Amino acid sequence: MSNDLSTALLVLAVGMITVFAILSLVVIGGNTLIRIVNHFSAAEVPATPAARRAVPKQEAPKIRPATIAALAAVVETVTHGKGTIQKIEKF
Amino acid sequence: MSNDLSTALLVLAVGMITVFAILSLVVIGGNTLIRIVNHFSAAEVPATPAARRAVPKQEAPKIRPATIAALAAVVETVTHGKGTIQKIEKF
Amino acid sequence: MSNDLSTALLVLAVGMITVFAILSLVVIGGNTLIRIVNHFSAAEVPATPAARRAVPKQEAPKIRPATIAALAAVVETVTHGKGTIQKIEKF
Amino acid sequence: MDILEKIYEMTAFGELADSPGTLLMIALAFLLLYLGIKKRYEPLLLVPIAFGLLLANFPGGAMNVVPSNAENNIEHLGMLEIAKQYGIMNLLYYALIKTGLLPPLIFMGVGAMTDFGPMLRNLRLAFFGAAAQIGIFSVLIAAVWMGFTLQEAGALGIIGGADGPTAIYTSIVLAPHLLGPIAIAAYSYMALVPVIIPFVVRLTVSQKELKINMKEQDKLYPNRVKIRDIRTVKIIFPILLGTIIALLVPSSVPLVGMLLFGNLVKEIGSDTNRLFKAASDTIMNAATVFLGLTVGATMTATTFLNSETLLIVAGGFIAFAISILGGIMAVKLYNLFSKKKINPLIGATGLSAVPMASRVANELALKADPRNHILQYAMSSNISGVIGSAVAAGVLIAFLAQ
Amino acid sequence: MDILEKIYEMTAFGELADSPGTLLMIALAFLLLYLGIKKRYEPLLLVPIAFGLLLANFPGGAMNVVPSNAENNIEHLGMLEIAKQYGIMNLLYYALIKTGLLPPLIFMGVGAMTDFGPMLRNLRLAFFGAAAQIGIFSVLIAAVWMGFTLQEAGALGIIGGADGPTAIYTSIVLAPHLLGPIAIAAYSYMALVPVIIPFVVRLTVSQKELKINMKEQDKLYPNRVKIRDIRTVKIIFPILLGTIIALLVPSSVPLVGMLLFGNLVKEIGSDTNRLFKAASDTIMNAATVFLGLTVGATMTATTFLNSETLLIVAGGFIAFAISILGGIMAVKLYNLFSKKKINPLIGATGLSAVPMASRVANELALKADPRNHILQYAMSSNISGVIGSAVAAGVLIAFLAQ
Amino acid sequence: MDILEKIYEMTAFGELADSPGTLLMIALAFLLLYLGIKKRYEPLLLVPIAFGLLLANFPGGAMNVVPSNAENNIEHLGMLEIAKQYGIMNLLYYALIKTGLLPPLIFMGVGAMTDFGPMLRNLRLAFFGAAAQIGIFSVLIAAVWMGFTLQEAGALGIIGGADGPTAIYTSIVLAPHLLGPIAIAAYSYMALVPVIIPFVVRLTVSQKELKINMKEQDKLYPNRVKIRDIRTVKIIFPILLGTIIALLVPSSVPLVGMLLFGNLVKEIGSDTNRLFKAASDTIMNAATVFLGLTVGATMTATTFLNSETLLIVAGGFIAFAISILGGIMAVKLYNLFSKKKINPLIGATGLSAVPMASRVANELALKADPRNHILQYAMSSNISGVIGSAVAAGVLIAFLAQ
Ligand code: NA
Ligand code: NA
Ligand code: NA
Repeated sequence: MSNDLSTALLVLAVGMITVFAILSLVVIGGNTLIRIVNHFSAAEVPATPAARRAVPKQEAPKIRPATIAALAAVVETVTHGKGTIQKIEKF
Repeated sequence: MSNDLSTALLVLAVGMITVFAILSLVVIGGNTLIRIVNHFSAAEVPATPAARRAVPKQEAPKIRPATIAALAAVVETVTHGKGTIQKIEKF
Repeated sequence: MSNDLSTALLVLAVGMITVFAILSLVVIGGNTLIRIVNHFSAAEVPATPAARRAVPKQEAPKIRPATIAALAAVVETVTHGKGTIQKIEKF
Repeated sequence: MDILEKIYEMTAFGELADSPGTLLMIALAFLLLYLGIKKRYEPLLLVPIAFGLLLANFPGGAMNVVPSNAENNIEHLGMLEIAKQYGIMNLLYYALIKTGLLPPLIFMGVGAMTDFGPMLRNLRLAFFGAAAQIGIFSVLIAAVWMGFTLQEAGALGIIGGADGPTAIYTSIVLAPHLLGPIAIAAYSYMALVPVIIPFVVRLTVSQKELKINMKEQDKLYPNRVKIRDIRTVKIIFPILLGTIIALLVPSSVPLVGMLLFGNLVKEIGSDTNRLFKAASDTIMNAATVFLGLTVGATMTATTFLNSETLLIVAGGFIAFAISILGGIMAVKLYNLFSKKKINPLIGATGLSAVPMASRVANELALKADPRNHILQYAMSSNISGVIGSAVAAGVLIAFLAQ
Repeated sequence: MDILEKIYEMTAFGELADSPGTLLMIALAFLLLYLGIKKRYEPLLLVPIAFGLLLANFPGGAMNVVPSNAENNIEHLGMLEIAKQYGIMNLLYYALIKTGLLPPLIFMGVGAMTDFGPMLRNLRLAFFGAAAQIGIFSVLIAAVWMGFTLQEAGALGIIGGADGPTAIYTSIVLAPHLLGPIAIAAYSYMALVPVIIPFVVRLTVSQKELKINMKEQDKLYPNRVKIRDIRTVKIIFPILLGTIIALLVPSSVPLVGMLLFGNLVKEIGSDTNRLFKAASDTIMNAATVFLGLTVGATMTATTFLNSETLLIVAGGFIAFAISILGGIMAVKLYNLFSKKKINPLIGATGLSAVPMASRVANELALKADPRNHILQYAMSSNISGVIGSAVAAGVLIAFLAQ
Repeated sequence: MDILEKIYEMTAFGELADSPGTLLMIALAFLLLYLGIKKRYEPLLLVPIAFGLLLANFPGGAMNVVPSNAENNIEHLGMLEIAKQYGIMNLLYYALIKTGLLPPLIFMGVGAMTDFGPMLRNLRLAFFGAAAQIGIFSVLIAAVWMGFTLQEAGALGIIGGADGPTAIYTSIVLAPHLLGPIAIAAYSYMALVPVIIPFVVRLTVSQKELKINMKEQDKLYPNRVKIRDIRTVKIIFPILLGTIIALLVPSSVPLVGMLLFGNLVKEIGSDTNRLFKAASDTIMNAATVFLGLTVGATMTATTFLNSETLLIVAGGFIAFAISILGGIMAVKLYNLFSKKKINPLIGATGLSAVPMASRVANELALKADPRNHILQYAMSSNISGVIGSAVAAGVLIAFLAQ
């Protein structure tokens, strides 16, 4: 067997072991993370939802969720479910 | 006193004098600018407001939410629910 | 006549001939292209419109102009002429 | 007729007559444009690659990438010297591609557009993204056996990772002279995933297996862990993932690190929205334009028309097929030992080619049983396949880079 | 008063007293800002040019472009060395302008914002975009006759192409030391098109000719070919156009190729929308900022205040006028031999300066006859004028570049 | 176990064991991520800085910035050579940071997002932006006294300018080896403004002073000048401001000039909207990503874990506090001689840290008297504090740069 071929075989072994090892760690680590976060979020359940609502993603800080829900419902009704609200911005 | 310390003291003096000098000039220059522009704008008062409206800045902050709601309702009606308002700009 | 001047004259001749040649080819090539595409699109007339509708350009071409005109009129009314519709998207 | 002679000298006809292979390259450009525009094969990449290829092969336009060698010594010229002597396409190539800059920037954008949610909700399935890397290493061995150097073989194998930026980055590091055909093979086969996956599945998976219903399995054997605070998990996950990978395969950090940075600024939300826009839009789009044009411009008759290109095209297909096969076989093996069964299509999507592979797998499952929606499950191994390929690339680079 | 002395040394007053010409340059910057902001002359270019000019002429700010010469050898320094020794404005200039990178990138954006539709619907009229290039070559000859070198004369003549990026690109290649005045002349005269075109038209076109109604002519002598599938035609057209031009004038490929790539990704539509956004927005806008600032920064008292600048300003105007004249005369010549008449304004718009020239021509036609809308027709020769100028630039570069 | 040995060599564990300080750096990265994400301390900068720090400290990833020295001579390598030998993070660092390019580009974006309106409406208050620069120069003297070089001391002092890009630009010019800790200190203290300003105010300002109502003072002693045409004033003001500063402190032109260019294209409006978008969005966002990542990547155990870092952290806090104090004292002095009183909080906001400082000052005023809204007044000295810091940076560079 040539030298290059044996290197290639070594890389195959190392590569597959590494990929399996890392994805195993990702599965284990991810599950552990979920459990830990669950643990803390369970503790602060009454506090967080409001707090989180105050820091919504991407945009629109001060349009109340209720307003958005109402709007969405209206759009849904009027458009027979074919319209969506893409972006609401305050002026 | 070390040589570096005396340089530092010099820089302190020069720096604070310069900052005060520049901001004084900004105050004086800014006030002069405002007076000069006032002088010319007073002359052309009847002409400018309309003209200015024709070349507004970036985007319109002043479209009232009520107007937007009205618009949205109309859009839904007219488009049979297939259109949404993406962006409203003042001109 | 200096050497540079004769070069300049040569460039004039070459340049104008080339520009005319290329734009002639563009006219001829473009017309040929249109005929060829017409030939194929005539053949597949019944098939393509539906297919093409599935791949619309940039933004929704199928909001009828009449609808847009209606919308524009409404916007004009509601905003007292200060608003325009920038973009209407289908979903 | 002095003027006509001068005009003829100015035109490209003389040079075209001297190297008729160039006409073949131009025809290839037209073919790729057809595939990208009409057939809609990965148009975001194939269209600029094809246009770069077209520009590069008009003789006299000086828009082709000139490989650096001992004689011209381009790699050691300044950027301005490169631009003056070799034109803007070489400037872009040597500044953005040869430096290895664009693939990590594109990975940042990929990260900013990736949602780890489906993977986190079915974390166990992420494991099958590992098995689907076997095609990379199998083809590495086959290519070495056929006479490619180790570096060339690694670049060829990485096509089996079914991930464009990873393939390009690895090629730049290991075998830059093969960049063009490898990029084209990678993107073409990714576009052909709706053909390749059904082909392999038909050969190896039974109808009964295709009907394995993941939702029912979940009901029979429910997960014990539910995610209560998905936002926090999604923010911490890319940091955790980056740390794990960086510790084990540091050479994959330029790729994976940027991917996870892009993902992090997405998940943080409005506080880092400007960074998210830069990663997913501004930088990503500009990088895609320049990547496509310059990769296309690396392909001229002299660099492309040889037997290596044909072997790359063949090898790339084999790498894809083996990767899919590997994923499927890993699921079958798992099913032998577990009560809770997994649909083998979840293995096939370990290939990556996100999200096309998942959609194809979902359609195959629905064809076998119209109630069998597996999209969310397939996305888990699908996304983990991207990570798997990047890790595999890191291993290749760590062992083979010179 | 040691402190006051130190302060005085730090300020720019000493250097200003030494080179009073700098005050003239600052005054010129204010004038250009006035024209760009208040008179709205091409503000997208004139404002950054004027600001770059202003920054460059504050002594001590190190924001002026330093020409490379045998002594300072800037062209062969690394980018970091240029930044360290000459500041960020020189870094931007030598990395983006001197390399010739920005004009092709801006052309890509121009392409992404160009609609070939009006030209395709009146393809015959595109022919008149050729005649309007005569100003370029006439002024080339005149400038050589007045003592400019061939390269300088070519850069001067290209002002008559009435296309900013083309003029800048040609100047960079042929005569970079004239870049500033040529860019300013080109953009100023483009802004003055509403004055220059009526001026030439009044001298050469009769009221009767202005009343030639293109729509009526179309009804009298209808086109035989109607476009059935405009989308397909628009996608193939830039590829066809690129191929034709690349074969005949390869040296125009960096400009025309990028223009057509931008146009192609626009016409393909949603499939390449990310590329379109990069070309027409991200890259285009950033390129415009850097182009304007650096072109402005090339102009200092020593490089600008000389008789050459005055000759460029004069020559540029003559080039514009002759180009317009050439287009008009070509139409008149055509009308002598054809039953189907063409409005001579269609010739004038061959100048390019899209879409300003077409609007001006349309207004002139409406003034002569309120029902005579020629905008769509004018756009045909107008757009083909852009191609014509780019081709002319390619010829100049092919013959004159050293 | 040859394979396991090879795997171990590939991982980062060996190197980590050799330099345990790296673990401290990784912990610091996690802390900064926590502060940026959870505590929302300047997330736009702290998140990418923290991620760059994380990437840089995974051994073997080659994502850490390698300082240039006489041995490796990085500053004189070409960009491609830097990328090949030191990876993409060093490419980005040496191309974008070490050249001094990014801070002026970010200043252009800051200018495009700054509204000089509040300052113009209360122009007199702008004067107090000067007094709040005293912290910069006080800490300069203290740092020299403690043994820092003049250059290092200047870079340390500029933290007291409370302006990120100014601090980074000055550090790059004066003491690039301190860039990391200075950037972190600057952004951290800017994030801590809601703590630092109340702390200093409580020590020095009485309740009676906090209740000084600016609006009532304005009614008692009305301004004589009303602005009739704010748009014209806002367009001319940046040009005027630029001219004043450029004449007196040319070395601040790269920063201030770009700031004012950004502001100008914003104020012109729709005519230069493309330039505004480039300045405030495209260029700004991309620059922020690259600035954050590369600044973070300059910090490794060897460059960061030393006593200098601790002194910088302490000195930065003192500079902030003295600057705030200076502003307050200047107002108190003014109040001694003027009938029209000014709220000392207006002095405190001279610190800059726009607009956070103004908001904090407004809250403090409202706490003392619920009707006492001072936000618009505070913004005047707040914005002028930015200019003051940039001018101070210019003076430091003019006198101390080597
Ligand atoms: Na993969
Ligand atoms: Na033209
Ligand atoms: Na400040």
